[in-house]
Amino acid sequence: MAGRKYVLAAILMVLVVLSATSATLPLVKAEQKKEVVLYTHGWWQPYPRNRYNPFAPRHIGLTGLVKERLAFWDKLNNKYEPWLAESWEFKENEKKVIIHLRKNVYWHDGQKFTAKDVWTTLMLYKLFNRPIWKYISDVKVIDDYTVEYDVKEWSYLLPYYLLYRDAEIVAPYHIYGKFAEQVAKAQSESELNNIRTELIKFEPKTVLGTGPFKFEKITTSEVVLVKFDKYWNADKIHIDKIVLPYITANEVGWLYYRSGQLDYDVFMMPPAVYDEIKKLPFAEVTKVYDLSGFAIVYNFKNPYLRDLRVREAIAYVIDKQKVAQAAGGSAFEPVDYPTGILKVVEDKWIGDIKSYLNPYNTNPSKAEELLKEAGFTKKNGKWYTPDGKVFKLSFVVPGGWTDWVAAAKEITDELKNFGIDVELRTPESSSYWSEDWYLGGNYDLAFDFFGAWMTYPWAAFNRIFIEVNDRPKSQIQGQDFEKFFENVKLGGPFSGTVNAMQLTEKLAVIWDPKEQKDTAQKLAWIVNHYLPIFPIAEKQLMIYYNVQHFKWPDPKTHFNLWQAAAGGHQEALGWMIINGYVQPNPSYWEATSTTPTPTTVVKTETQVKTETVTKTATATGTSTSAKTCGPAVLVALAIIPLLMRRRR
Amino acid sequence: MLDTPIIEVRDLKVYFPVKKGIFGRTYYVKAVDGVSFEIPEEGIFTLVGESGCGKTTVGRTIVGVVKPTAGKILYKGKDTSKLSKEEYLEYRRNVQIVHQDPYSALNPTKTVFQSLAAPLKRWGIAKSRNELREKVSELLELVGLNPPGEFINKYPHQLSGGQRQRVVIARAISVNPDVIVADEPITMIDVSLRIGILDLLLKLKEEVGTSYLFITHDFGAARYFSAKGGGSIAVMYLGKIVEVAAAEEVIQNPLHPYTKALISSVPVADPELSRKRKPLKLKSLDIPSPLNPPSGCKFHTRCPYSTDICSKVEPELKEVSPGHYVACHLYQG
Amino acid sequence: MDGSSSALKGYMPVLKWFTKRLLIALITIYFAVTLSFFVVKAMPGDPVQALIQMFVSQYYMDYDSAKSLAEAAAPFIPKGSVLHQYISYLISFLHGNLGVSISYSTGTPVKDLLIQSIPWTVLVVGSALIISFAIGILIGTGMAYVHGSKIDSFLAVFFSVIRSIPEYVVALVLLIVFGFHFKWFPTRGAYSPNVTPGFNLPFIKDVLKHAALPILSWVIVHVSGWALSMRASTVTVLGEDYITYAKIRGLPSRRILVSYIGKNAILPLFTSFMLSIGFMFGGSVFIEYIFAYPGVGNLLYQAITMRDTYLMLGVFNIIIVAVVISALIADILYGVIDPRIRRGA
Amino acid sequence: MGNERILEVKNLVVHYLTARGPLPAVNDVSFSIEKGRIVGVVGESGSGKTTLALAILRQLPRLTRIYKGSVMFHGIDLVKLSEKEMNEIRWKKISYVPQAALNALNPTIKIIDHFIETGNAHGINDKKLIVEKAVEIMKMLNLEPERVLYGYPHELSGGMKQRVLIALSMIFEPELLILDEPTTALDLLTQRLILDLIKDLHRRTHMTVMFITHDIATIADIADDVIVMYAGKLMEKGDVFTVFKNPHHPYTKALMSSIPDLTGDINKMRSIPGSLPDLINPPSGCIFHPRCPYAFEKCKREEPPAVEIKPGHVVSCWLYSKQ
Amino acid sequence: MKMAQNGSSFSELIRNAVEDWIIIPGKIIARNKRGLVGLIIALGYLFVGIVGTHIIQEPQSFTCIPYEPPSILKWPPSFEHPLGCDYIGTDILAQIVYGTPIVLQIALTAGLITTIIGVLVGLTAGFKGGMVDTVLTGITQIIMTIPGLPLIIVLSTVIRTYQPWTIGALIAIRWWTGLAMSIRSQVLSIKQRDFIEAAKVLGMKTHHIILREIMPNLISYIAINFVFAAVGAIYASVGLYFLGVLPISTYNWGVMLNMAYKQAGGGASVAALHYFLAPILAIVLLQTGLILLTYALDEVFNPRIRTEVS
Repeated sequence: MAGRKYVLAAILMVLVVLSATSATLPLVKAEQKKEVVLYTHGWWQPYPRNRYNPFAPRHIGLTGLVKERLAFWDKLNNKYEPWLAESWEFKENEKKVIIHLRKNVYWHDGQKFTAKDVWTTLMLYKLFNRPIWKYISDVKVIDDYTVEYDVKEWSYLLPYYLLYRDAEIVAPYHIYGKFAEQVAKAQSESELNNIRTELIKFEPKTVLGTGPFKFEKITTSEVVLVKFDKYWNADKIHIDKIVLPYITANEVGWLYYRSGQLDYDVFMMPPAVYDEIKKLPFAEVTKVYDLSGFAIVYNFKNPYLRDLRVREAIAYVIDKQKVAQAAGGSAFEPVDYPTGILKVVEDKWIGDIKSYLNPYNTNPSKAEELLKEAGFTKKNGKWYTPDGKVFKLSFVVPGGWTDWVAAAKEITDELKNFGIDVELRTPESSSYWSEDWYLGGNYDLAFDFFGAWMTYPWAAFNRIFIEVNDRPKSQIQGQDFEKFFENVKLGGPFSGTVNAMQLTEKLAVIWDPKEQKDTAQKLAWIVNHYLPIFPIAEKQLMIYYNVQHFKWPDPKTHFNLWQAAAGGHQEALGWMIINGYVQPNPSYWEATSTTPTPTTVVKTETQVKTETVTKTATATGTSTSAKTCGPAVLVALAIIPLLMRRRR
Repeated sequence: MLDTPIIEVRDLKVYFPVKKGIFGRTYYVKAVDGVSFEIPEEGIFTLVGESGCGKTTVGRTIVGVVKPTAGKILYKGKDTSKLSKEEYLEYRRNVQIVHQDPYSALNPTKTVFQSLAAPLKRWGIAKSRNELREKVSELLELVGLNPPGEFINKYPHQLSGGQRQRVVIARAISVNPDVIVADEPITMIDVSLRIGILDLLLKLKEEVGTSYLFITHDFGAARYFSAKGGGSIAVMYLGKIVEVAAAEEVIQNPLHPYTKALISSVPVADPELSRKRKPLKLKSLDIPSPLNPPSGCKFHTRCPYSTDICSKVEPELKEVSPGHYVACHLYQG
Repeated sequence: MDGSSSALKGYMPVLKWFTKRLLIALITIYFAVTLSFFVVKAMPGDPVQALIQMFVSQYYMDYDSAKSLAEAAAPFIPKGSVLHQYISYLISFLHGNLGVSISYSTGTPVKDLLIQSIPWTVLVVGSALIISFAIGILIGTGMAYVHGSKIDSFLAVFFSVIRSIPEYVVALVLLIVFGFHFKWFPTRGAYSPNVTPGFNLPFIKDVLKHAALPILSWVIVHVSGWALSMRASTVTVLGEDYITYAKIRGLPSRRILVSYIGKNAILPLFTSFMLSIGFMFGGSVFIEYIFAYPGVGNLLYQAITMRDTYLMLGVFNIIIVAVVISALIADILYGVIDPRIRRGA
Repeated sequence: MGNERILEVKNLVVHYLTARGPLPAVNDVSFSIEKGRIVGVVGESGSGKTTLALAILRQLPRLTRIYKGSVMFHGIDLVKLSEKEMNEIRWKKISYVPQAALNALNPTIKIIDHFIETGNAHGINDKKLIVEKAVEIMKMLNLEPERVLYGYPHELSGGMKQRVLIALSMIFEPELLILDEPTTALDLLTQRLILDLIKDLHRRTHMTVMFITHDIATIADIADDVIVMYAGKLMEKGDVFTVFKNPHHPYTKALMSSIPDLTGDINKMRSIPGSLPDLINPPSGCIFHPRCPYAFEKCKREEPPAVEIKPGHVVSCWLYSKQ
Repeated sequence: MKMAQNGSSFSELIRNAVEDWIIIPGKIIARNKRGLVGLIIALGYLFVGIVGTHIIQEPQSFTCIPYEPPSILKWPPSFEHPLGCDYIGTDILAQIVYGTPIVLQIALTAGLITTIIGVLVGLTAGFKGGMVDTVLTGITQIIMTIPGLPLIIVLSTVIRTYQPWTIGALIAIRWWTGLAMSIRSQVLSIKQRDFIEAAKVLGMKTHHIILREIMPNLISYIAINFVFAAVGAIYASVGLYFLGVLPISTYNWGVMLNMAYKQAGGGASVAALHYFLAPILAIVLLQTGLILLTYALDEVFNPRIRTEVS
């Protein structure tokens, strides 16, 4: 009899509780804001095993905040600044590098940081054949704070690998020492294999590092870090806690931005969102170069695409400006000269040969000319190949990457309008970056990065001529791709023939700036003239930061700090924090801590700030009750007719 | 009659497998358990019995929608189980059925014309559309739906119960059958129209020469139909015929205790008479489960006259006076 | 019924029926598992390849060591012909071993991942199911009471339209409006960092808050279906003689509502309710994806995008088993609830 | 028999509200029932006899309204009573046995609960008392109380269900019992049993009974008075002996000769020509005139008044009107 | 066919067909307000799908100002871009229009295949009974236990399809089961009716019994389920495009939704809200129309209502 009543009561209660608690939530948070908390996103979900082992796939990284490298890499100037290392000596003659470590550094479990830990980490990197071991043959512990590297191959990239790329010290000896010793002693590949398997299965208790913040916990929605009190530079750090909510999608990041729930992040924003976020009184957005962009890759397996004229024609059809706009107007800039050299260093490397370079401004009539020259014919607005078939190309981009997909759609439309039949395919991204699609060369046109996150041009040319994700270009762009660039006839300001692959390798090892420039210019000219790929637009990183909560370094004067966020925004944040560039904004944090009741705090806060804040800010005392009632009233409204019905 | 009967049923048995509850175990219901009778050419044979006695199953077996478990059905002297395919089809066409429920017997989505034209087309009785219309109109007139034009394009829901039953009869006779199994044709019809339907069937017997197996639970209807058409009545109980005789003989002079009980229970539309009557009281009102029928005479559990022999030996159907057969130990001499 | 004469005799057929029903369930599971194995196996994309690419791009390894590492990290990826894989999969399935995930911290047993995710889905979808069922029944009964009226026909159309609005649309709108605009509810995940998981009030409150929007989305979409079926069922019951007769007997309307209309009208909905419970693990992909809720649906989405074959199979099989079991339970319970079946009509 | 009129129906009109307009299911019916008598109401399907019963109980289906008239029960007009007052009378004073019985019991609760809830609904909360009463009545009706009370409806045969319903209607020993086709759809022998039980019950309790049926022979068997209805109209009423010996109304006559019974002359039996009228567009004048062999001009034009040709014997037909 | 020799009967046949299939349904739908609204909406989409692409220019990027909101908020309104423009200045209305035939194709294919398989399996199982029934029911129930949406997601990656027809077929693969089971139970109940037995006794052939006796009683049910299957297919396909699981083809509401949400920021920015809402409204309106249409479909095949109208 009464069962129905109880069900009803239970539902009502659940809803009332839900709405009541939800309304009180912001108040509780406001109260806790006495400790300075910074929000930036993370992408880790807590799953049962191996999240803390730095050698396991999908482990929790947190470089720059929890873990540190030997040096900070100023990407803009290609300079290295001491971090875990205090100083270093590159001895070319002895083929040795000596690194002096910082003293007073502690692991988060309280153990002292020594050279042994560097050795351990590097031995384990050896186990996984990390690139640094292409350049060095051994690592030696000289004393507690000195490490010596025996260099195998002297290269301009040494500092990059030794101090930055493979210099993240993640494995303290007291935990990983046994593995490192095994590696040092190991004789055969099978032994190494066993160690690898063992190491991957190893489950440490927590994420361990030496950085300014200590890993506290991971929940289904967040990772929480707290300030490490024994950090050597702890006095300069004024942030007590960093919370990294789990966000994997841009669109969700924007929503966090809008509501002021993030303090620092780099989600790519389309113009509409960018404009809106910039208008927020508490938000600031600084754009830096991502040091990468996207390019069309021509597959040389396709007989028509082997013809330079066809590649050029396609380049002339594409409107780089529009494609960049489609990919995301505020985040992409069209390439001026498709050479592979990044814009930020364009003047430095190719400033004096620009007149010899082709910008490939959109020119359909030129494209038509080129195609006709190549034997193509146009009938009813459609192009036919010299052997009379419809000129049809497949265009493959990774499905989940909406900016690329949007750009690819625009390119497809442009090519279709021009009369080339292009079929756009969007396989799932994990499948795209595998031998099923791009890496297996299964496409006519595809997208790839160019620039490769380094201002020194070697990385870009390496990706163009040598390998992508350690797969040779012959696998990606056709068996005879290399043949095309073995004997390249130079033109413009240069003459003679060169081997593009050899030039690229040369660029890696030479230290002489003049020689570097000459080599890079030749390679840039080759790319620009022979179009192995066609770079279209460069990406820009939009760094969002909350100026209401924190004070940040001025982008005008400290551009290099912001530019460092390219390829590692958390690391840049860590660097800014330990150097005291990020300070809590007293007007925000002190106001909160001095006022007794949190409710009024939020109120005054919203009144002081602009009107936009009032609308979106956290709940005020008066609106709380109204919100509590909201859902309850809705439910009640739905039930009233029923109750009335029954009474009859 | 000297002619071979048009239908002869010999020792027919029909058992149905039945699942009891959801918990498995298959039992067999002996719906018809050894029934023999014949329908004379242009004659009437009536089966009377309470619900569940198996009378409908007999009818459905004769028209061929239920397969007999044992026994034979002879059509014009020929065993129907041994007919060639064409002969069997011919037999099926010649034996038609009129169902109890005129609401369920007509496809609600088809007009009267569509319902009647389909069998005519199937058997090539009428071919062109005009021919079909003519023939259908003829049929409707024959069953008393006048004028046919008023009914031909109507859907079943636009007709009254009596009119529907007439359409059903028209459909049954459309293929010129020899025999019609009339399975409770008036039970669902309004009281005031029932005799009309019976009269129509009798009229068809006269005019077209149809024979009937008339199945009913209503002694009044059985009497009316059989007596007017000169047929006999058989009373069924739990899958068996317990008494057969000419119509009036069964009504006026029932011999089997079961028949007696039934007939004495029928209400009479005469207040004085009905108040004087003393219905035969049975030992029990519960019909035994057909899954587990009593031994011996199936009626012995309820029969006020039962003796020891009744529970042991099953009485056979014997002629006790000319044309009057009873299956009861009381009359076995 | 003479079952009482011998207790054992009475239960034998039940036992027999149960065995038969169980056998059918097992056969169904077998075929469904087999079917999904081959479908998933037919998916393009080698899981080892996906792993290699991850190593190369995220950890800067060279291809060969990435390959050996991938193979080392994934010793569980069976080699050999598909048939061989199938058999070994079946055998380990029988042992309760669902294989190992390659996408989530490679090497984590799928079982562990499922054990982590299932409670969240049960919480969200389970309570949403119960809430929507309860509300749906209330609304449906109300509509049946006024069936034929303007309100009823309006509501009938309204609910059919609501029912056809895709759940991702509802979830998105709720997320944007209540999560970000009004900030009434948290938008992602299952609980906040400032609470300690366990049986304590702040944690429970926090979990409920996080579950609110996913539950609400589900309820909005599904309540209409229940309301409409309940309406139909109640209208049928309202036309039954026993309702009229109960009214004539002067039974109080509450009694008629509960034990006459309620009981008899809910019975036919019961089976589909049980089946919905079975399907709840597979039915929440969109909602869990949108709210980043760490349930089975999200796990499945991740598994598919990462080509995590065994994780996918694990989720599929959990759903299949859940569906079959809930159908089995529905059959048994139906027998218990409905006397007509319990006592063999 | 006493002359106290326990129920008086006056000019009762009940409408079904259909999409095509109101349908008078009961049209201007007046009669009275004397205490202790069995009154049989006979009519074909659609004659409005069940509607009449439900109207007396004020428990009409949806979209059905009492349009006009009164139902006086002990001098109180039931039509005007509030729902609460009506509930006092319903079941305690007037109870009802529904037609068919197949589906009148809740399939999901036990028989005993039907008794208990009915008792509870009318203020008797003593379970034991109700069960005792139920057992007593059931014994009177030849039912085994132990077996029946603790079973579910689907476990009972049709005859048993019908008897349970009668028992249920008797627990308050009502003054007036309305039986709506209690024997239809039952086997002949069960029909006979139910009729005998009702007679027996009547003899013992002297309650007043209104017996509704389509079978005129059953009326002859059980009733003291008879009311003949056709298409919502009262055609003829009177003492059962008088009416059956000497039916006056052409419809009554035709109805009697259309029943194939066991005693009558089969050659005199014939059906009534034509079919039932459409009640939304009824024929003008006497509603039976299209099927009446005696119909004359006036029948088509004017509705015949009810004429009492003998005390207690009323006929609505122009043949007997003095006008 | 046979009737050709008689000219008058042939024209009569045509007249009857027109009467049965156009005039009477038309009258019924016209009587039913909901149905009429539904039909108008459905026909509107059909018109847009068939004719729209010939009237409206193919969507072109950079033909209007990016993020231009719907003209209705502006004065004077812009007739050129009634629904505004997306993030690269493509007319949204044109995208909706060019997406319509694709969505309709998916819906139609899914509806047809679901209906055909469902009806075939259900009819066969219900009509034949016995072993055939056991086997078919068994298969259907096994397929039913496999979760629907996940199966479609996996299959779509297996088949890697870009054709709307194939996507429709893919969606139908799992969805026919429910229809098959309910058709089966309906056939079982129709089989019990006396007119089927009468047809058998009259010697009617099996195809006549199935097509002429059973089918007309199922047709409204089938028609309604066809619409529901179509509605479900729209929902599923758009959802899968939104999840990004189906390969992106040029114009499709799901792709629009995906792009609007992820690329243009429709969920986060007011400027792009119209782009986000346009496909949602297109879906919801079409679904509403189709659902309303089912109310009329039920009546179109009901002989009671047919006779009331004619």
